Formats: sequence, C-alpha cells, structure tokens
Amino acid sequence: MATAEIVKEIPVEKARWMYETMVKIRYYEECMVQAYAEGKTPIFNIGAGTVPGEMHLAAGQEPAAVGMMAHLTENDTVTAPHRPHHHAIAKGVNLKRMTAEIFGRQSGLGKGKGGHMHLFDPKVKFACSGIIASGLPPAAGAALAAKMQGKNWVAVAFVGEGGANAGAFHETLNLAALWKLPLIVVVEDNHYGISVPKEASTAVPFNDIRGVAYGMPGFRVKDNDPLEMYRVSAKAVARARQGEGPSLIEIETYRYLGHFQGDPEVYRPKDEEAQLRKKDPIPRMRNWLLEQGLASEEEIAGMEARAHQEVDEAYAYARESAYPQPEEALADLFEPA
Amino acid sequence: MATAEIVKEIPVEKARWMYETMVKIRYYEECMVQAYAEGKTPIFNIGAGTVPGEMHLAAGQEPAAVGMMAHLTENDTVTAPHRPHHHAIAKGVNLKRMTAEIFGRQSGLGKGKGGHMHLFDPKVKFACSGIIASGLPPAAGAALAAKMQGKNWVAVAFVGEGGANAGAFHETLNLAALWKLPLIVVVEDNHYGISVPKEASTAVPFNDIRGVAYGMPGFRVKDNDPLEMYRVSAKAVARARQGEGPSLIEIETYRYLGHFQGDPEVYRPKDEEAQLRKKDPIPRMRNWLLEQGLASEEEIAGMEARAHQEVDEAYAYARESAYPQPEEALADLFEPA
Amino acid sequence: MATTAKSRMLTGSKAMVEAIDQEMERDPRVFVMGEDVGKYGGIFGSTTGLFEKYGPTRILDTPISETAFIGAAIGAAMEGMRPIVELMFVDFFGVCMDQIYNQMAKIHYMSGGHVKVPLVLMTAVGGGYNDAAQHSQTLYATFAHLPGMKVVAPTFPDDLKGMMIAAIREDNPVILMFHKGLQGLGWMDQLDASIGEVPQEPYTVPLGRSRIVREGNDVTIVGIQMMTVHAMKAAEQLKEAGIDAEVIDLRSLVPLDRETILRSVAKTHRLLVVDEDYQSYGMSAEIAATVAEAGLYDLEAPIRRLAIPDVPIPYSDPLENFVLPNAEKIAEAAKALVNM
Amino acid sequence: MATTAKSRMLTGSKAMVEAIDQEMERDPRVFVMGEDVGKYGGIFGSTTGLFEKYGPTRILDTPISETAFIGAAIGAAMEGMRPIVELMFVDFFGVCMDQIYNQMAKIHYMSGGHVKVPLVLMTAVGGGYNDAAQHSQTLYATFAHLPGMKVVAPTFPDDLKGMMIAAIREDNPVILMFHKGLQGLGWMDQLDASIGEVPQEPYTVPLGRSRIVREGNDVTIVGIQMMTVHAMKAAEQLKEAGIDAEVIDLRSLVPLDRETILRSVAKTHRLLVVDEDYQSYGMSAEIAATVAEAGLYDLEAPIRRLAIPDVPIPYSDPLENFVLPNAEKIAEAAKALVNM
Ligand SMILES: Cc1ncc(C[n+]2csc(CCOP(=O)(O)OP(=O)(O)O)c2C)c(N)n1
Ligand SMILES: Cc1ncc(C[n+]2csc(CCOP(=O)(O)OP(=O)(O)O)c2C)c(N)n1
Ligand SMILES: [Mg+2]
Ligand SMILES: [Mg+2]
Repeated sequence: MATAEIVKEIPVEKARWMYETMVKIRYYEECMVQAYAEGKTPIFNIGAGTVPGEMHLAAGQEPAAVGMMAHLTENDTVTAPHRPHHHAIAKGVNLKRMTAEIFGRQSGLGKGKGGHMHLFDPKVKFACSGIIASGLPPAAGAALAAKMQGKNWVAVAFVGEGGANAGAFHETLNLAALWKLPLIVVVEDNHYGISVPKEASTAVPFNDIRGVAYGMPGFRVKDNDPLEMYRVSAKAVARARQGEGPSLIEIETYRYLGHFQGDPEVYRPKDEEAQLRKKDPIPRMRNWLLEQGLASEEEIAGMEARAHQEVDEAYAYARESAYPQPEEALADLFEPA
Repeated sequence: MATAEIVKEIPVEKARWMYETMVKIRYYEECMVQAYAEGKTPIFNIGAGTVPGEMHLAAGQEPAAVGMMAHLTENDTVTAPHRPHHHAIAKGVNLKRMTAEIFGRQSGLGKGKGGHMHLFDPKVKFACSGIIASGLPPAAGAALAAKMQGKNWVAVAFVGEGGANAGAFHETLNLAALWKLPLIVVVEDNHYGISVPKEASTAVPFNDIRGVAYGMPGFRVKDNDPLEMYRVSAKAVARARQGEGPSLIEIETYRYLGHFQGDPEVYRPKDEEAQLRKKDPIPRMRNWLLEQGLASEEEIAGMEARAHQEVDEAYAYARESAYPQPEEALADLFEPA
Repeated sequence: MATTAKSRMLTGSKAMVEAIDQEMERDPRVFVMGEDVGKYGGIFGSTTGLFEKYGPTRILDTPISETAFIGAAIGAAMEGMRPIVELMFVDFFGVCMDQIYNQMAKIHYMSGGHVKVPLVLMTAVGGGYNDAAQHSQTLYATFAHLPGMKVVAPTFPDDLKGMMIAAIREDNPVILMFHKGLQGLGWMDQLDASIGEVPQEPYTVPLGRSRIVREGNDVTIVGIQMMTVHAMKAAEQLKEAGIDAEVIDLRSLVPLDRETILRSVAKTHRLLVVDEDYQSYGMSAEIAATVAEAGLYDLEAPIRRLAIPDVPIPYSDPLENFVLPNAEKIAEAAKALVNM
Repeated sequence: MATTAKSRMLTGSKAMVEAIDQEMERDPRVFVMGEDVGKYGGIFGSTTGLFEKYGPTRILDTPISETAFIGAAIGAAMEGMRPIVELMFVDFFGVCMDQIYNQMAKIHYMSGGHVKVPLVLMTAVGGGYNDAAQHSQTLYATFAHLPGMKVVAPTFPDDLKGMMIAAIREDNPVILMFHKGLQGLGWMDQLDASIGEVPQEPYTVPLGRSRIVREGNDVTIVGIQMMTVHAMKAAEQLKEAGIDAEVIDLRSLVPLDRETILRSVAKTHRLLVVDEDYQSYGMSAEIAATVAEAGLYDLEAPIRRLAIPDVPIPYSDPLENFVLPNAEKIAEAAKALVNM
C-alpha cells in the first residue's frame, strides 16, 4: 500500500469512495457466488439455476476498477471484457437493473437479452463484451467522438493480460496514439487467461513496456494497490483530458476465484488463492484509512453497511422482477424507423 | 552504401548474386509495366489486356529481397504480401511458371487460378497473399514446423510498413517470441500504404522499436541499402538458425511506381520518384562492386545480360503458353482422396 | 425514382458521393473513415472530392487496422455520431468480422434496444476484372445470414444515392455494398448501367424493397447488382426467343422483400435466381426456399439457381468467365425453364 | 458404425479425444494447438489427458491470438505437419476468419492444387445453456457457404470419433464442429445422445455422407447435431400421433449429401428442415433449395423450415427457449405438414 504521500494527492472523499466501492464489489461477487450456485447442486449444470450460463467473477480485482473510476464522470466511457462486474459497479451502472439482467429478468439493463457478459448502461456510458479485446476499438471510437465534439471526455478500455496479445490491442493502441485520442487502456494482469499463465501467453513480463511500440506512456501498478492505481490513473486521465493522447496501464491484480464458476482449477497451485487473499487490498485499504485518520472505525462500518445494503437491494430487486415474455425474443433487433 | 568493411562479411559470389538478382527483379518489373499496359491503351481498363487485374510492382524495393534471401536456402520459407515479385525472384521461384501464372496460363504456378498476388512455389517454399499481413501467421507456422522437426530452417515474412499496423503483426510477433520460433519479419518501409504516408498510419517513426514489445531484437536498415540489409539479415538468420528466436527488421526502401499500375498518384509530390531514383540501389551496388574489385565491367555486363535473358525467356514462355480450359475452373478445389 | 427537372446523368460512384456529401452538409455528426478515403478519394471513388471539401477532421484516412477503425466507428456511433466507414473490399471482412457481427450487429439487441448503432459500413463487391480469389467476391450471404444489420446492395446510380441517404439516416447499422463494375469508374469496363439519371435533391429510397426492373409473364429472374444487369440483357435475348421475362432487382438482402418475389412467381410460375455469390448456402438458396415455402403451388417448373459454382474466384480470364453468370447463361437457363 | 465386441460406451468428448489420441500415436506429424488445450484439457474436454501423454511439444497452449495460431497451423500444414487447431467457440471466428477462409480454404485452389493444407479446425457450437449472443451460435452456414473447406458436424459419439479420424487423415482443411451439449460434459445437461457405443479400434466415417437415423414414410425431417436429437424425440411423439417420420442426420455440410435427402423426399413427399443456425441464408435454405431444384415434383406440401428466427441468441431462459427449435416445435411443424 502506498505510503503517507498519497494522502496529499487523494481527496478524502475519493479515498472513502474507493473503499466503499471495493467493499460493494466484493460483496456483490460473493453474493453472486451464492446466487449462481442456486439450482446447481448437487449436480453442477451450467444451464440450470437462478443464474445460468457462464459466470466470470472479479473478486480480488477491485483496485483496477476503483483506482481508475475515481477519476471518471458519467460522460466518460468505459468498456469492459467478459469479467465486467467490478468495472460496472465502479462506473455507477444501475445496480438493480444490472443484477436483474444477470438474473435474466425483464427489468434488466438489456431486458434479459444480454446477460452477464453483455451489460449496457448508456446513462453512464458503460458497455462490455464477451469477445476478448473487442472493447478496445469501440472505446477508441468513443474517444474519437469526444475529440470530434470538442469535449474533454475520456474513454477507458479494460482488458485482461491474456487479451493484450490479441490483434485488436495492437491496432487500437496504434490508432489511438496516431490520432492522440483520449483513450486509456488498462491491462488487468491476474496472471491467467483461463488456465494459461502469463509467461505462457506473453513474450514480455509486463505489458507497460508495450507503450513503446506506440510512443505512448506505459505505467505499471504492482501488488494490486488501489492507491497506486489511483495515482497512475490520475496521470493517464489528466493526459487524456488535456489532449495529450492515450496511455497504457498494467496493474498486477488477483483472481481469487476460478476463471468462471465451476472451473476445476487444475492448472494452479492449491494454495494460490489463500496466498493471494493474504494480500487482500480491501483490509489493506481499510487499515490505511484508519492509520491516516481518513475514516474512523464507525465511519467505515457505516460505509460497509451501506455497500452491503445496496447490493442486497439489487439482488432483491432482481429476484422480484419478472421474466420476459417468450415472444419478446423477437423484439429489439432493429430500432424502429 | 556501406563502406569497405562489409567486404569482409560478404562472400564475393553473394555480392554478385545480389547484384544480378536486383537487376533481374528490376528488369522483370519493367517488362511487367509493358506487358501490363498491353491492351490497356488508349483506354485503361483494369480487366483488359495481356495481364489483367491489379498489379503491384516492386521496382526500387530490390534490396529488401536480395539482402535477406542471400542467406536462405530452398528449405527456408518465405511469405510475401501483395507486392511479391522481388521476393519470389530472389527466393528462386520458377520464373517461367511465375510469369505464366501472372499471364493467366495453364502452365503457371497455379494453372492460372492464382494470379500475381497468389504465387505458390512449394519447391522453394514460397507463398504470397493479397490480404495485408496475412502471410505472417503462416510463416510462424512454417517456423514452428521446422522447430518441431528439429530442422534449422527459418521462415521469413515480408510485410509493408502499412501492414505493420495490422493485428496479425502483433499476434504473430508475440507468438514467435514466446515460442522462440525461427521467424524473421521484414517490414519494407516504402513510405506509403497505397496513398497513406507512414506518419499518417504509424504512431512511431520506425518499426524496429516494436521489437521491444516482444523482447525481440529490432533492426533498422536505412537508405535502401542492400549491403546493410545483407548484414542485418545475417544476424537475424543466424539467431533464428541457432534457436535464439525471432527478429524484426525494418528497411527504408523506395516505391518508384504507383501503388498499383494505374494509380493516379495524386497523393505524392510530382518529383518524388525522380528524387528517389537518384539514390537507386542498383547503380550504387554496381559502383561498389567495381570499386571493391569484386567484379569487372565485363563481368557485370555478363551478369546483366544473363539476368535479362532469363527474364526475357520467362516472358516468352508465358506468352507461348496456352490458357486453361474454362471447365478447369472446377478442378483443384480439393485434394482427391 | 422518378426523374425530375433537376436530375442529371451520374455514375454510380458520383451518385454515392453526392449522397454522402449532402448528408455531411445536413448533419455535422456524419463523418467518413477508411483506408485511402482522404486525398485519394477512395479506391473506388466513394469519397472523391470530400476531403477537399470537409478536410481531415471529417474525412479520416486510417491505418490498415480494420478491426480498430471499424470498431472505432461503432464506438463513435454509440456516442451519437453517424459514421460512414469503408471496408475497401468486402473480401477483407475476415480481419474485422468480430467487430461487425458480434459488436455492431448485436449491441442493439443485447442492450434490449437501449443502445443505438447508427453506422454505415460501405464496401466494394464483385468480380469480373481478374482480381482473383481474394478481391472478387460479393459475399452477400455471409453478411445477410447474421442478424442485426441491414444489408443492401443497390445496382443503379439512383438507388445508390437514395439508399445511401436512407442508410445514413437509418438508426441501425447498415452494410451498403456497391459493385465495383457498376460505379462507372474510368478504369473499369464501361457499362451503360453504371450511368443513370439521378435527382439533384437529397431523397431516400427505402431499404428493404426490391424493384421490378422489367415486367414479364413467362419467368421470374431474381438478381442483384451485376446479375440484375446481366438478367436485363438476358431478358432482351429472351424476348427475341418469344419469352417474356420479369426481372427483379433485389436491392436489399436484409430486410428481404419476399412479397415481391412471391407475387411475381404467382404470375410467371417459374423462378430463376442469379447470384454472383457462391451458390451453396447463398442468396439463391434463400430465395428458392422462400418460394418453396410460401409459393410452392405457384411453381410450374423446378426452381433454378445460377451462381458461382462453389469454387474461389479464379484469376485467369477463361476460368473467371466460366464461373461468373452472364447474360447468355441466364438466357439459356431461363429458356430451359420455360420449356420444361 | 456397427458395434463390435471391442466397443464401449463413450461420451462425445471422450470419443473425440480417443480419435485424436490414436492418430497422434499413429502419425508423429499430428499435433494440437489452441487455448487451454494443455493442462486444462480443452474447455470442452476435447484434449483431456493428451497433455499428460504427449507433453507441451505436441499439445500447445496458445495465447489469445486466434489469427496467429490458426494461421500458424496453416503454415505448419503447408510444411507437411498435420495440425489440429481449436477455435474455442465458433462465435469467435470473427477475429480470425481471414486466415480460415482466405488462406486455409483457398490456398489449395489458388496454387492450382500444388499446395496441400491438411488441417483440422475443431470448434464448439451450440446454445441452450444461456450463454447468450456471443457464445451460443452454430454458424453452420457461415462456414459452409465459403468454398475450399470441408465442414462437418457429427452428432453422435461414434461419428465424432470416426469423422475426427477421417478429418485428420484428410488432405484438405476440415472444420469439425462439435456440439457442446452432445459432448457428455459433466457440467452440462446430461443427454442420452451424448453417450454411445464407440469401437475401440481406429476407424473412419466418410466425410460428406448423411445418415438416416430413423426410417419413415410420412415426412422427412432433416437435422444436424442437437436438431437431429430433437427430431428423433419428435419422431417418437409423431409416432403416437400415427405419423411415421424419417429423420436424417446431416453430419456434413460440405460436402452435402443431397442424394440421401432427395431420395427420402421422393419417398415421404414432405420435407421439414430443422436448424440451430439463423434461418435466413442458412442451412435450411440450402436443403430447401436443393429439393426445390431437384425434387420439386416429389413434394406434396410446401417445404417447412424451423430455425433461429433471425435474432441473436438471447440470454434469458424463456427467450432462448423461444428461439431454439425443440422436439415439441418439430413435432408440431411436422404434423401441420402431414395434414396439409
Ligand atoms: C477472441 C476470443 N478468444 C477466446 C475467448 C475465450 N476466453 C474467454 S475469457 C478468456 C481468457 C481471458 O484472459 P484475460 O484476458 O487474461 O482475462 P481474465 O479472464 O483473466 O480476466 C478466453 C481465452 C474469447 N472470449 N474471445
Ligand atoms: C486486410 C487488408 N486491408 C486492406 C487491403 C488493401 N490494401 C492493399 S495494399 C494496401 C497498402 C499496403 O501498404 P504496405 O503494407 O505499406 O505495403 P506496400 O503496398 O507499400 O508495399 C492496402 C491498404 C488489403 N489488401 N488487405
Ligand atoms: Mg487474466
Ligand atoms: Mg508501404
């Protein structure tokens, strides 16, 4: 955890927001572990239960989302990959409708058509997609639109370290650098692309260096540190807002759970999760808030309670919502004239 | 032109081969300008004449091909892009059948099915494709096959500087570096991708630096210098043969003609071609051979005559060859069981 | 499109450029991106003169990065811009199809209709000038098979203009294919069909409606773009043989105007579908299936398809001519059908 | 495939793995590449145990770089290797289609038959488990429309083994689609059809021949993979209603076994085609067109298609169920057809 210095850079309300949001994300994902398991025991059947289909959870990866999103407004665009809940929550996506979407309900963001990998909340300019690295080009397009419209809005695309080897990564970074677009690409290095460890997918140890190939700054955040992510993101966002062009950030982060729920995880050491959890950024940040006198135990408890309540309400909303009518499957293909 | 030093590194017969091959390529392309024009005057119609379809010529780009191919044998693979004649000739592709192919004849490399962007000569392991950067992945595959078979064969993929911004470039370099494949990627920087100058397509001034993104050496050859290309290629090929992995080379080269024949060339200064031709590598190399005493005027004249003769024979062969029968269009889709 | 006092003869490409120009004047959100769309004016002339008029902020030359720039067009469209993006040859779709079919075409649906993607992807199709296997395809069915995008392929200059304007104004993603041979380019075969009366004023031609370009009673010939042109020529030949062909120019693949085809077949009782795309799993199959489902009892002869016989487009003249349908082959097939 | 003394019950995925294993033993040029094919054993179990047996030099985990590694498989095949490469979900084709259709599928033809590309691209297809718009497609027609590759989609374990072996031995590129729901994976719906007798010895099932999985006289139902399974269930329901359905399992899209279909329709006079792919411009159209061309006079009722109604696959259960054909819908459609 960054030392006392960062206190000068980070407004207290941002620090508290980051903590509360991390707690919210974590609790959201833990609730999802439960919700996803409903109807999948004793036999795990991916298509059964309250929440069917694939489920990629982000417990442990909160710092990437909150450290960046602390600098964004509703006018800034975020695109996320197949593991999108932490980004969505930090970006302020409507939590009730997001949860309803994941539950396949009519009140969901996409009326139940999208599901957990396809969450769209245009009000806060959030989108995600299940195809690796496919969010990068549209984010560059959002950045281009901002530039064309003379706005100082920025766009941020999140991608896994595995996704940094996709062609879309290269093409988008080159385009953004060439056109000096207000784009920031954040690589979340959780060490795995499904089962494949970074050293088996990526020819260089760290992706920040790849900025060199585009004449763009590359930043690296170690140890899943939310405060360092905040600091680095501040620089990248400021650059982008000032018209100085794109940046690349790689953050070392932790994937506590399997790639998706139900992952047998044969490919990683049995105690890896436990080891990672020892360095959990949430208690680290909690301690730091206390140490720095930015929040009292009581205040923290209040933040935690609020976060939990919001999540509980979102899940309750989802559960209470109705399923769409079958024939609605035929609606929404095209915008009517 | 590199100084005397290079003499120590380059065997005399290689130097002569390079010169003769450059002459052959240049003459080949000049003859193609003529052949292509046949039947296209007074009105240019791309589908008319002796050689219809698109035609991308490489006059001026000989150094990239000969400097590299001087180090290769028939066992090494080369993939080329849409502008493939110089690579094909330097790789030793059967010139008669190549020309017959471009003329659409039955005796052509592809029985008239491929055409100038689709030349395949498996005997010398040469292939090309009209889709930008599409030759890189297969070249990596050839390198992989060599490695799997325990051979010290290498694979070389040529791509234009415009093509270095395609996703396939990134993916292939990463894969090759990761697996330490005996692959060399040569970027021919002729300053344009059709009409788009490099500074409008590429976020960095030179592509050699992009090797950094893959932990792979990047070399740069300036001034379209065949001897420097030879020197740099020697290093890259040696590395590859010794199992040390891939390299990236960018050579600054010159495109004398339009992107394709018929290009109105509205996008470049009127005198650009003339300026470039002043630095023509062929007379430069000729002088160098003479200066260094590597060949006499007479010997050079002999080389030139031989090159011309071979080209003339190839064109004659093509012209004399018959067109395929129409129904043959249905053959060769699949290999029979 | 009725010609007016203010119409002139324009080539296909000039009609298309005029459409883009008029829409760019009308709507500041419209801009163009693509390879060589700037100074060069588009390899197939689809942006000639626009760079000079609108400059590099609205006419953007791109790197050879189709995934990035088509994806960027999608992102810009999601933000309320109205991009026109060019994929130089349709044959190149393979380097960027994910953005096209998994993002552009699905976002509206996946978002429950909450996100609009108003984008025109224009792309050149067609062979017949010896550009071989990677530069001569139409791939009509490849795009039309995948839901969420409108796919149109106008044949004549007036439709090129009217459908381009309709596409730009449309709130959905539209693939607008133009046929290289019908753009009236100075460096291609000069076909009469590539020049036509085009009204000066902006106007729209609705997407999704075919047009009967020749009425007849003996056989229905359905074509699109170059095949429509060949079919019209074939109809002249058939006339001499006493056969009165009805020719339908499809114009749009998605939506597909099934009614017009069914109505025509109900009248002629015979159907020939001509396609410059590969035959199997192609447009010709969809038309045939439509009639076999909803117009079976109208048929007095088997349906006949004429299309590329499931091989890549070969380079050499005799080979390419062999695989491409033309007026003679169409007339022959129609005759056989009528004599059945 | 006749069962022998040496056959056992295997799941689809185990049958496929056995095929790959036996061929890797037989031929040192065979190797496997793909995402998570190593220790993980393939997301859909298509390489389980092979990494342990053959190690990382023959079972290669790749980066998420489909263009590079599928292209590399092509290059390796051109050099005489016999790669099997996995595209994890067929839905991802958009990031690598150029290598697949412009290179892999065209090289043999463009080279005048001088270059062979012996490669198996295996890929998972199918929905029905709420994996939504980007992970549930079959895209049968998308591949089958483009010439130069064989496209097969075996349904049952014995065919999965036999066709995989045939594909590996084939000197042409083969797309082998396996259906997620028919692999017998422990984490999916357990279907009877996903387990079956599979001979232990290596054997081949020829590519390009369909199989009549139920003989009948009243109506022909053509399906493939999951739709074959549903059609067979529908046939049981139809039997109770006194309707005797013939069910054809297509197995192969390219080459397409048109004869078997035509022969069946000549007997039953009615055709229902069921497809888990999008309806328009799809497999169902090609089958319909084939019969409308060559078997028209055999038909006693219009052809009927049942397929995904041209929308992306929605996520939520009621929506996905609505768009997917199933046994009930098939039975209903068949009944309507017979009563026409
Ligand atoms: C183009 C494409 N290829 C493969 C996949 C399958 N896939 C889904 S997630 C994943 C791993 C992604 O790894 P990474 O980018 O590191 O993200 P993480 O899962 O670690 O968050 C893969 C291979 C996909 N969705 N899209
Ligand atoms: C994927 C793809 N996009 C676009 C094209 C059209 N195209 C053909 S050549 C070319 C320019 C290539 O530039 P460069 O790579 O620098 O090679 P050069 O022509 O200069 O040799 C373009 C854009 C193509 N063939 N393939
Ligand atoms: Mg990862
Ligand atoms: Mg160039």
